[in-house]
Amino acid sequence: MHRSGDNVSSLSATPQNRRRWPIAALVVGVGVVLGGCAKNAPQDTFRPAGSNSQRIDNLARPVFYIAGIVGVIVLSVITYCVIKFKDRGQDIPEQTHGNPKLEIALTILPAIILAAIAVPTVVTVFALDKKSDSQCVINVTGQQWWWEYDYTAGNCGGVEITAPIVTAGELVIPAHTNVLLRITSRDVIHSFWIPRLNGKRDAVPGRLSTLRMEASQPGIYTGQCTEFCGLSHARMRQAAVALDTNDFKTWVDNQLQAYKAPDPGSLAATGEATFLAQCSKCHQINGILKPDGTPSLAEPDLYEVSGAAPNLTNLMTRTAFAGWTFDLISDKCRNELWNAKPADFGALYLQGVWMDTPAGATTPVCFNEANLRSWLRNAPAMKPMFSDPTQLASTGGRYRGMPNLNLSEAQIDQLVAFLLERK
Amino acid sequence: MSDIAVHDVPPAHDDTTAGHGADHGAGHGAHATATGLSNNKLAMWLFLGSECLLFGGLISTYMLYRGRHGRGPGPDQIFDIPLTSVSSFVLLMSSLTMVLAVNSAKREDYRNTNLWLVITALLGSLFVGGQVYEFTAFYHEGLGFTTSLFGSSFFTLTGFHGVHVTIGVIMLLSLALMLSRGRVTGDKAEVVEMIGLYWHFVDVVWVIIFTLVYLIPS
Amino acid sequence: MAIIERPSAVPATVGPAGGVSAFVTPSKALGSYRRPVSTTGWKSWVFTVDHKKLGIMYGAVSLFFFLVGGCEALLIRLQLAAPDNTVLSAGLYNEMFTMHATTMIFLFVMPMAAAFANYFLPLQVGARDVAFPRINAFGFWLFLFGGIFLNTSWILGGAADGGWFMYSPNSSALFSPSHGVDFWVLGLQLTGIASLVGAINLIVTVLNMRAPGMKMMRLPVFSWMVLVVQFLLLFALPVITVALFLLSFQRNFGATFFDVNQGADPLLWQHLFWIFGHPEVYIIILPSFGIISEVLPTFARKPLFGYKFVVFSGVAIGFVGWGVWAHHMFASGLGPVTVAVFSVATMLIAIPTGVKIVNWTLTLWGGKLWYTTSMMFAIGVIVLFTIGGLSGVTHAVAPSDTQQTDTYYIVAHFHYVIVGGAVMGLFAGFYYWWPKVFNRLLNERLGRWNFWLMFFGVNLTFGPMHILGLQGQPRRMVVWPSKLTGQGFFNLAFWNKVSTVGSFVLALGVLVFVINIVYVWKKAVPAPLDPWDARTLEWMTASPPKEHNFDAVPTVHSLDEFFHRKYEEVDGEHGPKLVKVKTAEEIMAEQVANADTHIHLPSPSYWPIILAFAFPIIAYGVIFNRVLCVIGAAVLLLAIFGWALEPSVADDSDYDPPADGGESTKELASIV
Amino acid sequence: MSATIEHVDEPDAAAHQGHDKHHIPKDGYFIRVAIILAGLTALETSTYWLNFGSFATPLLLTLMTIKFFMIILIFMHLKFDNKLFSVMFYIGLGLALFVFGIMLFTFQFFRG
Ligand code: HEA
Ligand code: HEA
Ligand code: HEC
Ligand code: CUA
Ligand SMILES: [Cu+2]
Repeated sequence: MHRSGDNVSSLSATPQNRRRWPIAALVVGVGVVLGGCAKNAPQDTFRPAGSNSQRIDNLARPVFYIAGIVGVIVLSVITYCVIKFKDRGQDIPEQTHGNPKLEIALTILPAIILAAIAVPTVVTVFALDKKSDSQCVINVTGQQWWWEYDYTAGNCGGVEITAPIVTAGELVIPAHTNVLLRITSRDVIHSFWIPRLNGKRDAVPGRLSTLRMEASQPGIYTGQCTEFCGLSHARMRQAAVALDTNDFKTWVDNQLQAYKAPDPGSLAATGEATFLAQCSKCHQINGILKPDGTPSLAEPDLYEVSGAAPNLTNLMTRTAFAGWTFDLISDKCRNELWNAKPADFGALYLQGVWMDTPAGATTPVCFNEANLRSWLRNAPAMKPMFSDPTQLASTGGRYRGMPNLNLSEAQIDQLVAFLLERK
Repeated sequence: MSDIAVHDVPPAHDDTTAGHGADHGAGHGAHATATGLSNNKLAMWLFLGSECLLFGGLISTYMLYRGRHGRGPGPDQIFDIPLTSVSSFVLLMSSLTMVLAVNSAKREDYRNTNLWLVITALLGSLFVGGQVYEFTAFYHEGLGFTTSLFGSSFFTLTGFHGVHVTIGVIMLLSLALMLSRGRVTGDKAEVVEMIGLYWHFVDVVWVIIFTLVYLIPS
Repeated sequence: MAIIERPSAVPATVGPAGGVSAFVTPSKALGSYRRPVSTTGWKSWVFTVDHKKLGIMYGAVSLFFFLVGGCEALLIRLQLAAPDNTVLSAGLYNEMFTMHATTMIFLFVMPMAAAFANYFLPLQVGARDVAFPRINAFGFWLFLFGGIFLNTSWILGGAADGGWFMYSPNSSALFSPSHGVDFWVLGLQLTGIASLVGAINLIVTVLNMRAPGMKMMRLPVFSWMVLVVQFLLLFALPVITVALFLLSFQRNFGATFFDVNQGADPLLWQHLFWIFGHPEVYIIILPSFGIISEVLPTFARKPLFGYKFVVFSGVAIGFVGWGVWAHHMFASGLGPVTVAVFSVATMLIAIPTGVKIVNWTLTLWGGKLWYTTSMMFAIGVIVLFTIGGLSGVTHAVAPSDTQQTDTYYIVAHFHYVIVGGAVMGLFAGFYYWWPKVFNRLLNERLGRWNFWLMFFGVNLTFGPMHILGLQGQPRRMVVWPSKLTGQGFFNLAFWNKVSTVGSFVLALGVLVFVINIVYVWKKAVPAPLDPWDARTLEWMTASPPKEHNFDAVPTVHSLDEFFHRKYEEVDGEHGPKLVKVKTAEEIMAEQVANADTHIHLPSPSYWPIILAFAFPIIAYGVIFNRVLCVIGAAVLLLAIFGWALEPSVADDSDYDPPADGGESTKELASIV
Repeated sequence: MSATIEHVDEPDAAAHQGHDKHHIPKDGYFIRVAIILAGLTALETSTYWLNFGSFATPLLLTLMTIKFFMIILIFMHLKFDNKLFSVMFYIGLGLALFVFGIMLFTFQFFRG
C-alpha cells in the first residue's frame, strides 16, 4: 500500500547524510583548532594537568575509542542493511528464527571487550584512592554557595604552616605535591571539582570524603560545584592555584602575617569601624580588635543557616570572590594571569590586584572595584540567595548567603578602602 | 473439577468473561485462566512480593538509624520486652485463628468462618491496642516521633506495620459482616483465603520486626 | 453472530462449583443507586472499565503532558542559549528542570507505555480485557489526578525545585521552604500507586488471560517486555514509596530522617532513590524495545531474529538492572570497593542490551525492508539508542565518570537513550498502531517530516551536549559564564546555541505529529484492516476492535500467529516460497462465522474514579489543612465499600429503560 | 522466572495445582504448627532473661527464619500451592534481601 518509491529513497539518503556530516564537522574543527586561535574551555576534561587526572585520562581515552569503534561498526552494519535490503520487490524472505551459534558469539564478544575495560577500571579506582603518600592536608568545606579551605598547621609540600589558614573560593596548593583534600559540607550536598586535577568528590554533610590533587605545573585551574545545591548552585565556583614551593611559602607567610590596623584617621580606618559594626558578626578578620581592644570574633552560626561566612583576612590575595564567581581583578589582568607561562605565573599571582601597579602607587591597577562595590551595595542582586528578610521564617531568622545591608555609598567607600588593605 | 479449561483446548465459549476473574474469583470451577490459577490469588501474592520491598526499606532504615538517638532514649532503655512478647504472641495466635477461618470457609462452613474471623480481628485489635499503649508509654518516657533518628524510624516502621494490622482488622470485620449478610461477591472461600494471606504476611513481618527491632540488642 | 450479553445478577456460571450459591450476590452496592451503563457519550468514558478506552485516555493525557514537559524543556534551552541569559530566574529555572524531568518521566513516558500496554496487551495475548478492569480504571484516574495535583503546585506557591532526584538534605523544608517538594512527594505517591496497581493487573493479565495455545514462548515481544516492566515497577515502586514517605514525614510531621544535625546520613536517600531510579530507566526503555521488536519484523517481513534471546535478554536486563544503582553515586564517596563492584556490574548490563541491538540488526539483515514512518522510527531507535548506550558504558567506568557526572555529557547520554530510544520507540508505536486504534492511517508524508525533524532534532539538541559536558559544563546551571566558554571549535557558546536551535527543530517535529493527528482525524479516511501485513494477534480483529476484542477468541498455534494464518510455504522453482493464502478480511470473516456467544463483559462503574478522587483530596489535606484529609479518607472508605459490594456486571435494572426481566433486554449488542 | 512460567504452561500442572483445596491439611495440623511456633517464640523471648552471650544473635536470627518460613509455607499454603505463587513472592523477598543487604553493606553496617 505504501511501498511507493519515495519512501525508500528518502531513507536511503540517511547514510550519506550521517556519514558526511561528522566528517565535515571534523575537518572544520581540526582546521579551526590548527588555526591557532582555538582555546578550549578552561574546564576541558581532556586536558589533565596532574597525575590524578592523568590517570583518569589514560583510562578514559581508550574507552572512548572502543565505544567509538563499536558505535561505528554497529551503525555501519545498520546502514548497510538499510541500503542493501530495502524492498525492491524481492520475495518475502525465508522466515528464519535466528542462529544460536551466531547469537552466542555476539554475546561473548561484548563480554570480552567489557572485561578488557573492567580490569583497568578497577585498578584505577584503587590507585586513585591511595592516600598514604599525601604531603599536605587541607580541609575543604562546602556551604551555600562557596567553599571554605582550612589549612591545618603542619608541613605542606615542604612548607611549614605554623597556624591554621582559612580562605575561601580559591584553593592555593603547592605544585608537584600530593595534596589530600578532606571534604565535607555544612548544609546540603555540594561537589568539589577541578577537572584538570581530578574528578569530582561530593561534599556530604555529616560525612568526610577525601580527594587527592597534584598539579604538575604552576597555574590556575578552575572548577565548579557540581552537585545541585539550591538557588545559586550555578554561582558556586572554585579554583585551584598551584604555586612553586617558594611561591607557596611566600603565600603562606603572607597569610600568616599579623593584622595591620589601618592608619588612624584614614578612610580605611573608618572602614574598619564600619566593618566592626556591620560585617564582623558574620565575617572573621583574624587579629582585628573591637573598639574596646578585645579581639572581634565572628558568630556566623547565629546569622547563617550554614553557620559560616567567608574569612576576609586576606581577601585581596584572591582573584575572585563570592563563590569565586565575580572577579576581583580586572579582565585585562585576569587574561594576563591566566595566559602567563608557568614560570612567570607564581610571581604574577602573588601580586594579585597589585599586578602591573607601578612602584609607589597607592591604588592597584588591577583591582576590579566595580564588582566589589556592587557586591557591598546589594549582594543578593548579584547572586540570588535566600537572604530576603521576609523569607526567614523557615530558617529561624538565619540568612542563606549575604543579605543586602543597605549601606550608603560613603560606607561602601570606607569598606572598600579597608578591604583593599586585607592583602 | 472437570470443567477447567486446559491448555490448547479452547475454553467453553460461554465463559470467556474478562472481568469475572477479578470480581467473581476465578480459582474455582467455571472460570478458566491460562495458568489455572486464580487471578485474585496471583494478584495478592504479587502484592505481597512488592510489600517485601516496602518493609525491607523501612526495616533497613530502622537498622541503620537505631543507634542514633542523640540525647533521647535509645532502644535498650525503652523497650518493654515482656509486654511486646505478649503482643507478639497474640498476633501469632491470630494467624492460627485465621487459618482456621480459611479452613472453615473451604469446608463451606461459614458460621465457623465468621466466628474465627471475628476472633482473629479481636486478637488483631488487641495487638494494635498493645501498640498504642506502647507508643504512649514511650512518648511519656521521652521518645517522640521527632525526638531522634531512632524515634522517627522506630515509629515509622512499627507504625506502618500497625496500620497494616489495622487495615487487616477492618477487612476481617467487614468480611465477617458481609459474609453474614450474604453480600460477598464472588467466591467466598477465596476471599477469605486472600484476606488470610494478607493477615499472615502482616504477622510474618512482625516476626521479623520482633526479632530485629526488639530482641537483638543494638 | 456474536452476542454480548449482560447477565442478570446471579449468572448461573458464577459461584463455587458453578452452581448458584446459598448467598445471593447483591445487585446494588450501598443500598441503591443506578449503575452507569452507557456505551456512548462522556459517561461511557468517565466510568468505563474497557481497557481500550482507558488506553486511549492514558495516551491522550500523556501526550498532553509530553507537550507540557516539552515546553518546559524549550524554556530551559532558551535560557541556556546564551551566556548569563535572563529568560528564567534562578528559582524558576530550578523548578523548570525539576518539573521537566518529573513530567517527562512520570507523566509522559511511563503512562504512555501504560497506554500501549493497556490497549495492546490484552489484544496481543488474545484476551477480552485485563484481569481487573475496575482496578485498571482506578489506575488511570489516579494517574490523571496525580499529574494534575503535581502541576497545580505551579500556582499554589511554586513547584518543586530540588532536581528530579531530589537529594536530601536540599529537599528538606529548611532548604526548600515552598510547598513544591510536598506536591512533588505526594504527586509521585499518587502516580506510584497508580503504576503499582497497574503492574499487578498487567502481570496477572499476561499470565492468566492468555488465549488457548498462547504459551509464554509464543507471546509477542512487546507483551514480554511489558511483563518485565511490570515486574520492575512492582518491586521498584515500593522502594521509592519508602523514600517519599520518609521525606514527607520529615517535611510534614517533623521526623528527622535527613536531618544531619541529628546524625542522619544523606546517602540513605540516594540509595533508596536510585534503587528505584535505575530499574526505572529500564521501565522507561523496555516498552519501546518491545514496540520496535514488533515493528522491525513486520516491516522486514521476517520474524524477529533470535526471539528467545531477545526475550531472555529483556528478562536479564530486568534482573541485572537491580544491581547497578550506585553508578549514580560514584562521586558520593562510597569507598573504592563499592565503586569498583558497581562499576563492573554496570558494564555487565551492556551485554544483554547488546544482544538486543544485534538481534534487531540481524532482523533487518536479509529482509525486505519497507520504510514506513513507523519503520524509520524503529531504525532511528537502534541508531540513537546505541549512541546513548555507548556513552552509558563510558559512565560505567567509574574514574571517568567522576569527570563526567553532573555534566552535560550525562544529559547527552540520557536524552539519547530516552528521547532517541524510548520516545522515538513510542512514536514508532504511534504510527504502527494508529490504524488499529482509530481506523485511520497517519499521513506518511507528514510522518516523514515528523521523523526527519525529530531525528535531526535529537542529534542537533543532544549531540552537542557531549561536547559541552566534556568541556566541563555542569548540568542544572541556570547560567554559564561567558568567560569560561573557550574559543574555537569546542567553545561552549556555539554548541549551546546549536543545542537550542536543535530543540526547536525537535519541537517542530513533535508539532508535525500533532498536525498529523488533527489532519487525519479531519480527513476521516478509514484504514485498511491489515495495512502493514502484520504478524500478531492484535491485528486479527476489527479496527478499532470491538468492545469484546475478538468475536472468537483465537487458538494460538505459533509465534506470529496472524502471519502464519495468512502465509503458507509452497514449493517454488527455487525451493520453498511464502505465499499469501488468506487475507486479513478472510480471516476476520472466519472469526465472525465462529463467533463466541454469551460474552460477559464487565460493566462500567462509578467507584474507580471516586476512589481515585479521594487521593488528591487527602494529598491537598496533608499540605494545607488536615480537615481535607478526613474528608478524603471518608470518600476513600465509601468508595472501597461501594466497590467491594458491587458486582462486576451490572444488574438489569441499571439499564435504561430498566429491564423487566425479559430475555430480550439482556441482549445489548449484537454484532454481525 | 521464565522456567516456572514455562512450567505453568504445562496443562497438567495447571489442572492439578489450580485446586489447592484438596491438599489443604486438617485443622489439627495447623494447631500443632501453631504450638511449635508458640514454643519457638517462647525460646526467642527467653533470650531476654537468659544470657546466651554472643550466641544470642545467631540463635535469634535462626529462630526468626524458621518461624518466617513456617508461616509462609504452612499457614500461607505456599508449600501446597502452585509454584508460581512462590516464585512471585520469592522474587520480591530475594530482591529485598539483595538490594537492602548491599545498601547496608555500603553503610558499613555489618562491620559490627
Ligand atoms: C532509558 C533510560 C536509560 C537507559 C536505557 C540507560 C542505559 C544505561 N545507562 Fe544510563 N542514565 C539514564 C537513563 C538510561 N540509561 C538517566 C536518566 C540517567 C541520569 C539520571 C540523572 O542523573 O538525572 C543515567 C545515568 C547513567 C549513569 C550515571 C551517570 C552519572 O550521573 O554520573 C551511568 C553510569 O554508569 C549510566 C550507565 C548506563 C549504562 C551502562 C546503560 C546501558 O544499559 C546501556 C547499554 C547499551 C549499549 C552499551 C549499546 C548497545 C550495545 C552494543 C552495541 C553491544 C556492544 C557494546 C559494548 C561492547 C560496549 N547511566
Ligand atoms: C522522559 C524523559 C525526558 C524527555 C522526553 C526529555 C526531553 C527533552 N529534554 Fe530533558 N531531562 C530529563 C528527561 C527528559 N527530557 C531529565 C530526567 C532531566 C534531568 C533533570 C534534572 O537534572 O533534575 C532532563 C534535563 C534536561 C536538560 C538539562 C537541564 C539542566 O541540567 O539544567 C535539558 C537542557 O537542554 C533538557 C532538554 C530536553 C529537550 C530539549 C527535550 C526534548 O526532547 C523535548 C521535545 C518535546 C517538545 C519540544 C514538545 C513539543 C511541544 C510543542 C511542539 C508545542 C506545541 C504545542 C501545542 C501543539 C499546544 N532536559
Ligand atoms: C549575615 C551575614 C553577613 C553579613 C552581615 C555580611 N556578610 Fe559578607 N558574606 C556573607 C556570606 C554568607 C557570604 C558568602 C556568599 C556567597 O558567596 O554565597 C559573604 C561573602 C562576602 C564576600 C566575598 C568573600 C569571598 O571571599 O568570597 C565579601 C567581600 C563580603 N561578604 C563582604 C562583606 C562586608 C564588607 C560586609 C559588611 C558590610 C558583609 N560582608 C556583611 C555573609 C554576611
Ligand atoms: Cu554547591 Cu552546587
Ligand atoms: Cu542508572
